Amino acid sequence: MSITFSNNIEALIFISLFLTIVPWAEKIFEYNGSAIVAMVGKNCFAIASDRRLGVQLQTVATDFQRIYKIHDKLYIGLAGLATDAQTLHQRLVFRHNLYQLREERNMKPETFASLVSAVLYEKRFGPYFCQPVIAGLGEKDEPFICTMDSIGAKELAKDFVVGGTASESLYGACESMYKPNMEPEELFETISQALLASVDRDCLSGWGGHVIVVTPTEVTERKLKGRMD
Amino acid sequence: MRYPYVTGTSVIGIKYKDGILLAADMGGSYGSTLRYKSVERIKAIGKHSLLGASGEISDFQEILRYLDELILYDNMWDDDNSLGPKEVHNYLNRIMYNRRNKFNPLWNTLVLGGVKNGKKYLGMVSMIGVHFEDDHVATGFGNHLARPILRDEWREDLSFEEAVKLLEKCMCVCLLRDRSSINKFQIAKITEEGVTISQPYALKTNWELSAFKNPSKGAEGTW
Amino acid sequence: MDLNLDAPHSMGTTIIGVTYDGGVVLGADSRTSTGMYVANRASDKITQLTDNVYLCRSGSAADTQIISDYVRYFLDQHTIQLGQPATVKVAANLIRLLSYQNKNMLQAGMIVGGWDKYVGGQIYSVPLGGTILQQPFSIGGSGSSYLYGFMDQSWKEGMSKDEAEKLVVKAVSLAIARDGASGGVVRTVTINSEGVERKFYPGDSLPLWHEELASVNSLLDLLPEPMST
Amino acid sequence: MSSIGTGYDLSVTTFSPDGRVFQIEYAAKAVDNSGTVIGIKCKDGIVMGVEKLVASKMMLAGSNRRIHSVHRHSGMAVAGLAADGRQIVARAKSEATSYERVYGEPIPVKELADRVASYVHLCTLYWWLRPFGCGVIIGGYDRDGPQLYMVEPSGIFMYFGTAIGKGRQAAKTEIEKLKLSELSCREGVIEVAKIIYGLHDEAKDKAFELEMSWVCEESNRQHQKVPDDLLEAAKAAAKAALEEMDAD
Amino acid sequence: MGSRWSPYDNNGGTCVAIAGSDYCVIAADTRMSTGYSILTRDYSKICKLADKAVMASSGFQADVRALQKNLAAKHLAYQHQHNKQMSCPAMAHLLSNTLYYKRFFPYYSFNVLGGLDNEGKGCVFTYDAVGSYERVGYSTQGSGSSLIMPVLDNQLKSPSPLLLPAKDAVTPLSESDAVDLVKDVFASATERDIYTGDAVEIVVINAKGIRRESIDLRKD
Amino acid sequence: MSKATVELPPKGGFNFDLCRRNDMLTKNGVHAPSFLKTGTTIVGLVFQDGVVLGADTRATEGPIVADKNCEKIHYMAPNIYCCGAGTAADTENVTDMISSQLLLHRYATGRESRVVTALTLLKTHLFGYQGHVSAALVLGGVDITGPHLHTIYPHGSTDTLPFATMGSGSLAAMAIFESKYREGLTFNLVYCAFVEIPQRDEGVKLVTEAICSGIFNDLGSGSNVDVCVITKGKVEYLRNHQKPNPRTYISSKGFSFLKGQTEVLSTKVTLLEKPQQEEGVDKMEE
Repeated sequence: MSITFSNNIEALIFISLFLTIVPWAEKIFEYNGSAIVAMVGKNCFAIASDRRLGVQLQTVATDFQRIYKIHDKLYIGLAGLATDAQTLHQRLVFRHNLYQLREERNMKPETFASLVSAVLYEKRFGPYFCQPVIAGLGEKDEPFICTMDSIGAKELAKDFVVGGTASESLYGACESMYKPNMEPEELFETISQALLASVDRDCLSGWGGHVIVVTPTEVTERKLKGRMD
Repeated sequence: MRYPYVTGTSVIGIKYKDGILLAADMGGSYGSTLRYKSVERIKAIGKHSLLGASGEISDFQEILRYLDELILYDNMWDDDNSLGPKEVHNYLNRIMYNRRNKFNPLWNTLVLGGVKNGKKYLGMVSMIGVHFEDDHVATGFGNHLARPILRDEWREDLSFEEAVKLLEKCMCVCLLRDRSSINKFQIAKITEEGVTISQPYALKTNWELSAFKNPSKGAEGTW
Repeated sequence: MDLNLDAPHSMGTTIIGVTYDGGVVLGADSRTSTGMYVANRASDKITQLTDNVYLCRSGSAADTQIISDYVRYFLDQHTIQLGQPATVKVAANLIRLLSYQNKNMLQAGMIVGGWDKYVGGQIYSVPLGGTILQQPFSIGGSGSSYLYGFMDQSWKEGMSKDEAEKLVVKAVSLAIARDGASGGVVRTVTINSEGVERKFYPGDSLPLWHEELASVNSLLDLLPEPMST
Repeated sequence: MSSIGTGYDLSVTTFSPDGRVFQIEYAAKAVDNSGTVIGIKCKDGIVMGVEKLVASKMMLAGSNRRIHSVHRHSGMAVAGLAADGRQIVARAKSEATSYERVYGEPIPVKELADRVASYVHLCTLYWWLRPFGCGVIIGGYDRDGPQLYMVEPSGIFMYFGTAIGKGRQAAKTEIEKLKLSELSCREGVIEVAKIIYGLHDEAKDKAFELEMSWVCEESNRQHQKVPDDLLEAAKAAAKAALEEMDAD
Repeated sequence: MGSRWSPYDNNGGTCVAIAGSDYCVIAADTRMSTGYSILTRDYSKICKLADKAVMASSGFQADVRALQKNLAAKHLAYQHQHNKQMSCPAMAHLLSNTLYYKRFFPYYSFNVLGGLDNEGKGCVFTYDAVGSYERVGYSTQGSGSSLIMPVLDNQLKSPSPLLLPAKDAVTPLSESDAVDLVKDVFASATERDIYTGDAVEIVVINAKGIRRESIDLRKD
Repeated sequence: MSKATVELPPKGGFNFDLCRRNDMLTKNGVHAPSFLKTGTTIVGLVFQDGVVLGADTRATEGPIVADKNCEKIHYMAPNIYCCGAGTAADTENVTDMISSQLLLHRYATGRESRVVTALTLLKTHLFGYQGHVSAALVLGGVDITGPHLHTIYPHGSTDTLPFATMGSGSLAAMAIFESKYREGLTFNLVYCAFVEIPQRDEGVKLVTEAICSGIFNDLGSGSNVDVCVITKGKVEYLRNHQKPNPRTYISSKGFSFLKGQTEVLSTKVTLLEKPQQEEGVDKMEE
């Protein structure tokens, strides 16, 4: 058997196309790399992220914070381009402060999600390259989680939400490992295992994890040990 | 890279109790012009097979010539054995795949149905050589419009009458919703007894909905 | 197979307008397609502008709908201002105005037809660039290329209403028979001093042309017993 | 024929002083020694029959075919070296299909026979080739009706009926007695069977198998084996005729 | 009309293989799709190459089939020459060479090869489209692979290939547990990957021979 | 950008600040992220005294199902609902925006919104963005003039139909409608004069079938069936009317993780009710 092309020019064009396209065309989310996941437990929730900040394949920080606190019972993780994430976070904090001044209360997670959505959709034709993952406890301490795409299409879920470059792996891992009504401790173990398993298969995120478990009474933050490559 | 010139649209094939039925319209489009209206796009291949084609008609005719030779050489053995649908399908698979390897594909999607030794066979090959067997297949628009109906309503033990009705239901939907289809069909049947290809005929279509007569009735300013 | 469902919704259309002794007859098919898919098989491409002026639309559905919306609005204002019905010429000129001034953003070929007490029945053709031409008859849309010869041969000065209507139906059905972008039903609108009359010719009642067959309920009705086993 | 070529019989490219090409004559000998092959043109088609000598009792019945289809409408019966015959058949098939590919219609039988003859002839023109040790009868049915040809290394002939092989002389005599213009193929089959059975000398010759094909209206102008029942009937009729003769 | 054509298509599908101490599980879903439409719900992506070597492949079906035929022909020649079935590691290498042979017009197929090695131990080989391969304890390929891989990592914990002395990559799981895991990961992948679904076909190779089973997956 | 007022809640409309930067990135070969799409089958049909809308509940991001049970039938007005296909953010926001405009219009006029009003608002909005706001909608409702059903394309064109489908599954759903929709559904006067319920049920059944056809034949559509029945003065939103796609297998053993299985570097616990904070930094808790 031999490779034969009826028309050599076509073959060459084709090969050159194949060779130039296949090495992954860089996507903006892959510039810094990230993995964020939030899960709902029984009257509690957990949100976790990796700790790597990279510039493409080079790691530049190993203790990067992707999860930001909005208030005691509301957190937002911002996956994607770190510069946009930080800018967006500042705007969100600003808007939340404004809300607190006006209303003298904290935002409900649902309200906050709508705010994030609106802020993102405002830039529909020139978006922040960010994917938010929001998790919080509502007024009656019922957990709320939600994620969005970079232009603010809300995706509400009752079990778990994921984001970042490792999102496919996280979907797979969470889909298998998640169980409803987990207690905080089990929730922590599950989310941690899912996170670690997933970032190990994503070369753009990793270096351990950062997990926050929030119950109505306490917030537990843990740093996880993971592979350092 | 090539473009198709004279093209035929969907072909639908189903198994039924006694064999295989294929249906196709007889249009040959030339761009958006309905240029030819008596193109036979279903042909018998040897004793046991039926071939239906959508896509470039000239390529289909070339394929028919290949097959004619294949069947001729097979017949010349005169050994009371002949190529069955499975063999013909395989031959087509190789031809289509071979031509895509040469960057010069035969611009067709083919449906092959047949019966041999009591075994029904229905398969499909695409322009680039993707092939499979199923209880019902459809090419082009048919894959989007007819197969949903077939997946709902097809049964192993369809009688001939039921099968024809089912095919006509599918063809009717394609006629209404596919720009390049025309109201002139042929249905071909193959069983252990042999091949029958029907005369060309046209189907009744429903336009009698009151909403069609005056769509914007009761709501001025709508379309 | 190129489905291309994302293609803009467009009307590959056959439209026609014919003057006769005493008025005009407008005609159109009813097919609207996106790519190769028939998105609407019973659309109405003859749009009312005023009581006595109608518009046949071809090209982008969105563009022609917006144009007719605006023109209808302008004409309504105009009618109120003048205290009498707008003339066909005014309507046609407004169509022309929008069509010409926005020619870079529009894909619209239209035929304006109507009756007024000053001139009687008139047909104006407003093709793609915004040219305006009064014509005794006019054809438009993708299906029209199949009709030039036929119309040149068949149109006669001073036809009766019946003759004109028959001619329109015949022409549109001829185009439907050859143009894949036209199809469905034939709609006609007849406008004269008496008023307006709409007619509807279902797809299966149109005359049969070369190589077309009369429709039946099923092949089974045609079959002599032998084919069924 | 002379068995002493005196040196002029070593090559097909050399004539003897008296104008003969011995190699071709020798090739004809190979044909003459094989089982008889008969072809007749009846009023509605062609019938061909072969007295296929069975080389071994271990041979599967029906194997080692000597009649081959060349195209839908024509066939070829081979006398002589079977292997050489297959070579010719293969060439004939490819000529027939290539004709159809180019011209879009089946090859006329005459053209087919001519092309086969050219090919056979070609092998008598070069010193590095050996003439085919076989003769073939080509029968076909085209728009000009049924036609019968015989191609030997020495030339091509058109016939109403002919025979080659061992019993050709006797066979030809028998064929001449037939009223071919009134005979139908169905009857022809029986006549051919009778002739072949009649020629066969059971005492002297090896066992044989009767192989027959036809192309006629009844076979839809397709060249094919004579249907089994007809073949059996023909065999029975031939045997009966033999017994009748023996009884006489 | 007449849009440009591509010599490749992606017909989707997911394959998984797990090697145990005396068995090997190879599984693949049976959906064949193109674009957003399903071509057939019942297409086996698993191909028996030799008595102890089974390959599951997803990607471009026409290439996959050509590859399978190519390997079958080579295996037949091998049998004629050596009068025995090819071993799984040998087949693994042959597959690698076959894929690399078409380096500049590759077979667009994503393969996992599973079977039993010469000691009767389960083995899994995983490939890229142009023939780079590795022997591993478990692997997954195809459209849902990125969803399944972390779960397998988590459950089967492969030892580092850099360890000295080298540790076995086979999983300690029992055969039934491995089959159960495969079913679960396919059900999970089907929830989230649109190209995976309809049914999963599971082939188990052990000393007794080859056993097949299948369970339904979501059909949407 | 120096003024703080810039950061005040916007007055509305889009903000194009980042366009130039993003354009630069794109020109340098960096690809912008894909958006959440609703691959979607959405349908609607008119029956005797109302409209039935239907939708699947799958949202996709490329080949991945991002949301298994999202809502695609959006509220427009008490008597009008709208199914959305296309980019999720666009359908969501367009319907929301128009919905609030309708609300203001109701406040201003004190009358029930008309479907044609919603239609016009939607089409002018979409036409203005020339297809860049990619929302394909099926709008249905019942107003003073009776039941209405429309489709709206991203470019701003609209249709009025007795039955309509949109989205990637529109062909599959249309196949069902074309083969099963009969006028009897809307016009069986003798029948419905006495019994109205079967009419409605027949409509719901047909819509459900069409959605299921999309779910099972189109990979962009999946999971559950949402249905919304709008009749004069009444709306029934049947969320998850059918759930034809349960998970087929759950491992009998499940995945359970023991406490302490994950290696933890440090733990910080903050009690919420009391202001006091407790800190405990464990070393390599195992």
